[in-house]
Amino acid sequence: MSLFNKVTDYETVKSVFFDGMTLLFGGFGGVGTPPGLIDCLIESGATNINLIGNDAGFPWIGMGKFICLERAQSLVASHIGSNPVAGDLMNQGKLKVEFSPQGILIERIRAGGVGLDGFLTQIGMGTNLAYEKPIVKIGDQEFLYEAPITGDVAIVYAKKADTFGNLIFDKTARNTNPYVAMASKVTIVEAEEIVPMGTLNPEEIIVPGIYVKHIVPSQGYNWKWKWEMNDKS
Amino acid sequence: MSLFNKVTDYETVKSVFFDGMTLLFGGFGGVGTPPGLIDCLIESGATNINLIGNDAGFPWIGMGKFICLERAQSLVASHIGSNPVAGDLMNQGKLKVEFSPQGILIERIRAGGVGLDGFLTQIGMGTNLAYEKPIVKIGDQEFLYEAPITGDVAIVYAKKADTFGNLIFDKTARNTNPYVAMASKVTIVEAEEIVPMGTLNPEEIIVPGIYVKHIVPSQGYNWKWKWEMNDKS
Amino acid sequence: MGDERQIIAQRAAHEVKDGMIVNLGIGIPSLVPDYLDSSIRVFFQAENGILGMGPTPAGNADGNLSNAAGLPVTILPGGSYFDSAIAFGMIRRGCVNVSILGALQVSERGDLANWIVPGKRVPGVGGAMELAYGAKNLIALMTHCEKDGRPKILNKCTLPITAFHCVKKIITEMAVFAIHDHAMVLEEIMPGFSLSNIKTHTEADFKLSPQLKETSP
Amino acid sequence: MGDERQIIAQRAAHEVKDGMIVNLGIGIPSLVPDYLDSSIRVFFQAENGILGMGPTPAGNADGNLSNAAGLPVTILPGGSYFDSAIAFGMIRRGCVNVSILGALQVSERGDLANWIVPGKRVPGVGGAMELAYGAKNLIALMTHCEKDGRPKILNKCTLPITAFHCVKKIITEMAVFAIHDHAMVLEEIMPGFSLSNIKTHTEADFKLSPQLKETSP
Repeated sequence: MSLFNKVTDYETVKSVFFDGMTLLFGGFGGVGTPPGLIDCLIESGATNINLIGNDAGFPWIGMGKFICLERAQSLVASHIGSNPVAGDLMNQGKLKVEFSPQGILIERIRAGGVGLDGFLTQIGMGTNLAYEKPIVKIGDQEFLYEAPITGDVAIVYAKKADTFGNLIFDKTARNTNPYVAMASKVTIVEAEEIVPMGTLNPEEIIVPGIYVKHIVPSQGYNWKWKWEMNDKS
Repeated sequence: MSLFNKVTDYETVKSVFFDGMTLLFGGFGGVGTPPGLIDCLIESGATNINLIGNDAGFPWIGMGKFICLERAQSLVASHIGSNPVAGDLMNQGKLKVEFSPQGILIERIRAGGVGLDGFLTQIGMGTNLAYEKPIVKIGDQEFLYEAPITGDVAIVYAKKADTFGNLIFDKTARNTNPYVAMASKVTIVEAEEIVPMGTLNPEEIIVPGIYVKHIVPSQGYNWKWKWEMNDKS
Repeated sequence: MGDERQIIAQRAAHEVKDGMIVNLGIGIPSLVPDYLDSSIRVFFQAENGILGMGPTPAGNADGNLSNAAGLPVTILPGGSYFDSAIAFGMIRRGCVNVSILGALQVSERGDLANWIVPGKRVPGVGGAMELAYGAKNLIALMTHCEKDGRPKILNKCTLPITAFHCVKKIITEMAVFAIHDHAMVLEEIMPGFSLSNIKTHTEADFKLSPQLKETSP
Repeated sequence: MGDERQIIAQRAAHEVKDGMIVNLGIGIPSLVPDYLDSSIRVFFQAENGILGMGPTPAGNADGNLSNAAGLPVTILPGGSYFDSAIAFGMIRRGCVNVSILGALQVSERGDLANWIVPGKRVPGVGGAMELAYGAKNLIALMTHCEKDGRPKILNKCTLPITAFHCVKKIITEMAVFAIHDHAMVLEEIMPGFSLSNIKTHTEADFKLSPQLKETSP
């Protein structure tokens, strides 16, 4: 493993996951969540995971597949409506869920990713989602303090990676991935295509490789989207 | 002027500038500062301007040209070392200068641009650059509060704009421009090239046109870079 | 029921004007584009990171091109992709001209409840708090009453609040209300209903607009 | 004087190891790449928004491709452009392995002063505070004394502080000091100088490294 070649295999990546880790995952409703790395996480056997990501996916899509195995102990997300299993686990006390406003959650991850110590906002003030968040008074105005989020491990889905880990994304599968990639000690990327350094146009790179530790090739996604199953649902 | 065609001329843009306005400007050492809009600002006659940008340029480059005219009343910047005139005006009490750590300044502009109410950091704590910034205690730790920055008007330099105002930049001339473009009531873009909507690849757009009010075509820069004048300096 | 939703969406479409940036929530709001006049050119924005969404693709949908609900969309010329942080930056900053959201309850002061029914449904808040905070004009769409007849337009919401004082307009199958300065005004009576119907099924206090267009049943 | 700067830069080049991400300040640090062994492959990062900077172009420099000092550079295969906020994100987050900065003064506890000489020079702080905060390894380069002979390595800085407890190593034309746990250790005596020379010209208290390599004059 050198600075300039981070390509590895799923077997190697499996050993990166550990019991009790905080895992950040990219994606929005399963779109942009790395399917191969979800399977790899499942196969790793790691348990008591603290998950942080936009949502709970669907029971068969994205992080939803893992959540259904009851090996996550907590989840910070903006919604879990598309995964009824997550709601059931929450109501049974098997999964601790913290809801965050969606745009605040991705800013908290970004704050962690860019090394800031959190930010102030009035969004969510006075609501149930203020939880125990500190209230900060600046001049005459009060704000909620939102703490930065960082993870032990992050999993990210990219369209292309070069061997240094420079990333570009595909359409709306970009979503939370760029900041998830920046905010963890170890970032693992599943890329649809892996190309030599110098192949990507430096103007188009969305995430510089500096943030990436491991790159694995994607074997495509192994789920059907909800809209593809409309006949049955 | 419609949502989908914001192209105009310098004469129209001139009337956007006004006495006492807060003006954000893109660029880093003059690179990426819009040369035509600087001249337009100069010709507008607007005075008592509050400037916010990375630096004071050089006396003949970037915002430096305007600063030398003594029509700015204040400047927030990370350094003014390349423009001795700015230092002289500061020492004579003719220009109020607030120094900000460079990365903190661009984050403050971003915070304004994305509608957050400021952020916390330990950078600068205990130094002269903490000024009167509020100290916020979260748990046992103390942080400086950095307020968001917004402007009345922003001037930005882009490589290409489509008529909606979607922007792409050129190499390191991108620098502070994307966030400067987001953080003002009225954002004016000087573009090297203006193209029809649908011409730019939606993956490569750095600033979506939603932030842009006016677009003018660039006539190129009218200064020599310092390194081009090395014989004389 | 399906009909009520279509009626609400059709009325909501009149709020969308040429040249606007529009964000649509899931549920009834997602039906609004079907009723837009073809002469109107707007840009739809979504929280996952797209501006300039086009209609649902006719076939061969792309799993990586979707709206915030995860449903396949297309992109118009001049549209762009960006990350979710920038998407919400636009929303908080007030770049969205009109945001049309589904609601569970709205209070007479414009408080919005639309994210959770404790003990029953735990969908989560998604981006509703930011939309409520940032949109220049927030329109709430909902059926006028619960299935059991209980009103949803209340003096005070009984469900957990998404955001306070944010709703500017409520559109139901029975009526259109505007909320100005924390006070509710009945602006329109929808076809087939009467003022007395509306009074019966609305808990919130409201005034009548001087321009009230009462449509006979 | 020019010679001293080259000697300092040459010694500093030994701190740059294969595979590192490196940020260089203006002044003496900008001379370091000239002394890197050709077998070493590193990526230089700059605050304006570039990773993977290559050497100064031979001719036809591009006004829009420069380092943080505004001087023309090139880009290596695998390099990338980004905005300044992301550039500083990398810096604060500790992605830069070594940051080599010029200094005006350094204290024995590792406090750095490098941004202003009040009443004389008002350059401003630039990105030095963030680099001092975020870099895993911060190396300060400077001539050992002022032109008038006053020491720059002090018990306590007299100039305004850039950041406290941040410098890990000081390299001058006379000596190399390491700073661990707020204490300064003399690690190397540079060719042509003696321990007694160094003691005379250094105000700060320091210990001698057990591995001290004393180079005879």
